[in-house]
Amino acid sequence: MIKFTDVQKYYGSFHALHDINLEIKDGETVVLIGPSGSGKSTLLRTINGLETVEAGQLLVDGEDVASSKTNLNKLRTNVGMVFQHFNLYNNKTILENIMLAPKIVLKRGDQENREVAERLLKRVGLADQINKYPSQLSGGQQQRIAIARSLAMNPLAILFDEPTSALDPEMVGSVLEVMKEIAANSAYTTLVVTHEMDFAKAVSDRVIFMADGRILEDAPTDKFFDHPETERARKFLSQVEHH
Amino acid sequence: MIKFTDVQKYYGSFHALHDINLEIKDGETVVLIGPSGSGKSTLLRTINGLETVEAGQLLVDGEDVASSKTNLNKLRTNVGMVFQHFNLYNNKTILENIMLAPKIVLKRGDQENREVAERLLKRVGLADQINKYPSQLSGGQQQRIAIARSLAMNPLAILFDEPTSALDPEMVGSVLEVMKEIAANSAYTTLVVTHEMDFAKAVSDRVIFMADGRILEDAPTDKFFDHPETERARKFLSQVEHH
Amino acid sequence: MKIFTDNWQTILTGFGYTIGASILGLIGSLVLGTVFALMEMTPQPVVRGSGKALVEFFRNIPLLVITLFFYVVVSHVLKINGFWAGTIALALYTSAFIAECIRGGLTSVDPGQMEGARAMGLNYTQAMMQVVLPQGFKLALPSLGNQFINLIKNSSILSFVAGLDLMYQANVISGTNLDPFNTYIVIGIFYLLLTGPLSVVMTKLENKLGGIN
Amino acid sequence: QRSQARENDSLQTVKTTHVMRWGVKSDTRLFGLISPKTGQSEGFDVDISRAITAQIAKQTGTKIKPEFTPVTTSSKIQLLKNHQVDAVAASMTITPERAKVVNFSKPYFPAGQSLLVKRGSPVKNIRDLNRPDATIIGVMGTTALETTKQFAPKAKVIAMPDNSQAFSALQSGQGDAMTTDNAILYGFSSQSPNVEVVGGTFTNQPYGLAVDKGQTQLQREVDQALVTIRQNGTYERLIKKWFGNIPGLDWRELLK
Amino acid sequence: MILSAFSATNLHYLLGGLGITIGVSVISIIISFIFGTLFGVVLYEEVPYFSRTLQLLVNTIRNLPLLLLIFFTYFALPKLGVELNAFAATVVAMSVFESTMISQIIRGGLLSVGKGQSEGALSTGMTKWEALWYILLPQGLKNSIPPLISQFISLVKDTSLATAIVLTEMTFRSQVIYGQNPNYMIPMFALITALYFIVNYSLSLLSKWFERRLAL
Ligand SMILES: Nc1ncnc2c1ncn2[C@@H]1O[C@H](COP(=O)(O)OP(=O)(O)OP(=O)(O)O)[C@@H](O)[C@H]1O
Ligand SMILES: Nc1ncnc2c1ncn2[C@@H]1O[C@H](COP(=O)(O)OP(=O)(O)OP(=O)(O)O)[C@@H](O)[C@H]1O
Ligand SMILES: [Mg+2]
Ligand SMILES: [Mg+2]
Repeated sequence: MIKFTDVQKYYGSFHALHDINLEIKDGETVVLIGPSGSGKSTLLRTINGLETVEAGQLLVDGEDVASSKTNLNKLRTNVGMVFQHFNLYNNKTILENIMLAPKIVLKRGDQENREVAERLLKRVGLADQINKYPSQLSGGQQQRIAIARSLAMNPLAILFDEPTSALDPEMVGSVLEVMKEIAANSAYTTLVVTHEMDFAKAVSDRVIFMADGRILEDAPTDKFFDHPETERARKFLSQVEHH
Repeated sequence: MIKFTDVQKYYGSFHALHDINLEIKDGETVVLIGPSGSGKSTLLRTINGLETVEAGQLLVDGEDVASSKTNLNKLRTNVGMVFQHFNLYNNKTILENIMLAPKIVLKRGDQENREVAERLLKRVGLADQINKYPSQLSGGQQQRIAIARSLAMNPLAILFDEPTSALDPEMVGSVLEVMKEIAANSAYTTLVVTHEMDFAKAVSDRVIFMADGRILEDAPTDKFFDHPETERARKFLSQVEHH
Repeated sequence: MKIFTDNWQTILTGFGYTIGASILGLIGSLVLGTVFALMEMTPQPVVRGSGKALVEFFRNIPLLVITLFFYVVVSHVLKINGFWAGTIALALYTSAFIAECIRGGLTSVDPGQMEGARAMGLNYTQAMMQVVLPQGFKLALPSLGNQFINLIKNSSILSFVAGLDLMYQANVISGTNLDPFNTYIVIGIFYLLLTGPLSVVMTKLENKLGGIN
Repeated sequence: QRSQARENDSLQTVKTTHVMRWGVKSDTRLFGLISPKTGQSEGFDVDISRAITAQIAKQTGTKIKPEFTPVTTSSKIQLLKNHQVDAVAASMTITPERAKVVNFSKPYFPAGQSLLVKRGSPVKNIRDLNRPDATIIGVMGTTALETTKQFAPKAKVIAMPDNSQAFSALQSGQGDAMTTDNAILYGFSSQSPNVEVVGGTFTNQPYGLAVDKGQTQLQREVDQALVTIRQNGTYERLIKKWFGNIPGLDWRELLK
Repeated sequence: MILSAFSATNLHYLLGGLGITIGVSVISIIISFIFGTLFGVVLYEEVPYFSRTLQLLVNTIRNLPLLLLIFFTYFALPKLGVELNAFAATVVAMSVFESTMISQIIRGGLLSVGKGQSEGALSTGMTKWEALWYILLPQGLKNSIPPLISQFISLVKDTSLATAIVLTEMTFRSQVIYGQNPNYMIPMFALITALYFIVNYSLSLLSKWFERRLAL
């Protein structure tokens, strides 16, 4: 599904991703962890072309993301993304948020579009908030809408970038619930950047540990948490667990 | 030094202070605690006339604060105030911040003024920051400068309104150090609004507990923390200690 | 007042032309200003450069010079009368200021909005039109309002080119009745009739939006 | 400070301040046109004002210097009423309407209304313009606007703030003809070969010098000065100086 | 042929007009800055009765076209015994109008300083006016610099309106020159456009420079 081969990414002269080699298979649930500034968000964002890569090859669903021939907009319909700050459209209602992209990108008919939206809203437990605006909802509710918005495109993969870290503690649970359900569903390839270690342990098949723009470990979840190989990962885990 | 008799304070139709009766003696160190919105800041600000009172009598150093005959500016030279957000003059250097009011209000001569300022800066541990501007200092440093600025007026009393609550955790210690020294000095009457319970226990003679604009308890520090009388205070203490 | 009862037809004609020029000027400058702002915001360097250049150009030369240019030079080529010369100049001049307002509004829209839309597969234009621009307009509303007030006041430029507006009629009237004092006061009142209520609304709006922040 | 020195009597003011302030045009070729070289208005009006001032100085036995303020057609009376000038020499037609608010001298220039058209235009006289699709360009505040409406009631008349803008409007095709006093139109035709004056004058509207209403003392002095300069040849010299070289105009006509 | 538009005589005359344009601008900027600041302070301090009256006046004047004020000053004020030549009338009208605009800017600048700064000063015993003078005004003025400069740019441009009362500033003089010869029109428009642009764009660069410095 997603395949990095010797990928390099620079911000100006700053080398943000070093020699990334990584393969994620269809239906897998992978968690990406690492200290702040290690390049987790950057890696995630290259996958749907929000950041360009400078060297190496990055294939998503068989398409080369870096190639100018690739239609990025089309690729993005297959790869959903959920942001730390939700990024719901403030000028649209909840329903419009969900229906906009399917309508203008997939040209999905109004009736079907609405049915899909309502089904998804029910699934994230917010069927009654249809006509509100994002600012009228709590952070946790907004994040669940953002997830529903991604799902509405029927993506093959969903990328989550610290989806709970901007939430008040009491809001985190409801979002993790929804995410667990998605992770368990093998129809979706799921890649999650998170600091919620319990969640990571519970849902992921594999853990990728990054530091300073490099992948330091790539191991099955149990193995990673029980026997981290690098000193760096051990240190990181001990810090995170203290919070 | 400070005496409230049946003081009432309204913001428009909102009754912010109810029947305040309170006496604070020369040299005493009193801590004021209570939930958010209970009127602690308001009470403090009435003492140096930043807020007017609508009824009752408020005497500070024998002068009636509410009376139009009282020279508020003169009264304020006797009552220093340290704010949550420091409120240093952004357009002046550290030295100028400290020397301005003594110069134009007390008409203190330049040489003496400078000596006093330098002595105080040494006392708060910032003698080397004399020519910087507030924005070039950390929050903790700014707050210590704000305290020095108050002390430079040789006040009889100093009011602190949550002086550490806008600081990063690692900055809090240095400010509390300076405050402890002031509280211990019986030349100053000290009134502190704070959520730092350890600090309160360590330095104060008395605790005033407020809720909903009323004083619910007024007791010696040990007694208050060991045997709070009201249910409200007990609940408040248990909440605060959990953080 | 006597000035009004004697000249009400003239004054109301002028009032009509002033309103006409203001509304046409507003529409024109909103459209152009938005185009300029979008040009200034695109990543494409040539388009962005031209957008900036156009805005700086119209911002830094007097409205009167633009007006006279249209009136005495452009009118050689295109047949336009004073009213249209003035109104076109007004729209061009104001569009530079409107572009600044809208650009300000657009830059204060959270960049996450653009990203969110792009990540869903919308292209740049779709994301701009559906998500960013509507929010940018809303944020720009108070400053747009102030520009509209300026535009109404600036419509008095039409008097230089016989645009038949209020100011022009004021000069016609005071040239006849030789009472400039009362004439200009009456005409002033008519301008206030337009700008006054708008400025009250704008102050309210500014306070309201300021209060949220 | 001068406003304090001035009394209600303009003549007295002129004598005590030794200055006579004239309102003259800044945009009217042959009468009052600012020259970029000197930055001052030059023309027949300006020269007449100088001659009259000199003559009044002689008549009253005081030293008087002329001073010039540029005025527009629409502001000249206003400035006179406001005492911002003492007299106006601004190609100003004598009309009963204006005579109600100012005192005119005897006529000093035999003007009449005429038409200026693009060379080769089918318009030959004012009657050709009496149709609804014709547009005549005039100048704001001039009498020509009113008379045009009498002679060509069907035509549309638009008014420009000053002569040069009216001329620009004609040049840019905003109207079929420009109308105002013949002398002014000759000014334009002498300058631009692509236009011509047609149809002769269709009105008789001589120019007068104006002082504020009730300033009969000053007006009398002006009138007397006018008579004197006509007699001593100054007037003829000035007419010849300004109107001697205009194609199609015999300057001697103006002396009749 | 067209180059003769830029003859020494014409250029000399036009640049003289630029001198008047700048002269009117500088004088009006100085006067309106002084009064604007004064009014801005009064509006900010909410002096009883006085501020409300001033606010009403300010709102009335700034909602009128400047051109109307210029005409009024030149043609109508003499009726009240105030007699001004075109230059003085322009300066007076512009100063009155711009003072009201600037007062709003200064008031905004003072408001942007924040309540904490004045409370800090008051709590050390300074009077309201001392706090204003030493603490609020220096910061408020600094915050006002960018909008003030835009206002000054407007002012420079608006001097062209004085053409209407025959002030022989730059725009007027360009008309005199192309009045001599219609072929001079385009060259004159190009020239004065360039001159206005240079003056105003320099001002806006100054403003950007200030903004960058203040951002530090
Ligand atoms: N647009 C950008 N321009 C320049 N540098 C950038 C940009 N975005 C990120 N960086 C830098 O790249 C590095 C990796 O950033 P990234 O956001 O991917 O880290 P992260 O692992 O997601 O951190 P966090 O846990 O704080 O979100 C950081 O040093 C960051 O400063
Ligand atoms: N200027 C004001 N106008 C109107 N109401 C006010 C004003 N200042 C404070 N209040 C109200 O008065 C009450 C007491 O406020 P105060 O700031 O004194 O509380 P506090 O105990 O200091 O709270 P905190 O711990 O949050 O600082 C609150 O309900 C507050 O909303
Ligand atoms: Mg990140
Ligand atoms: Mg408080």
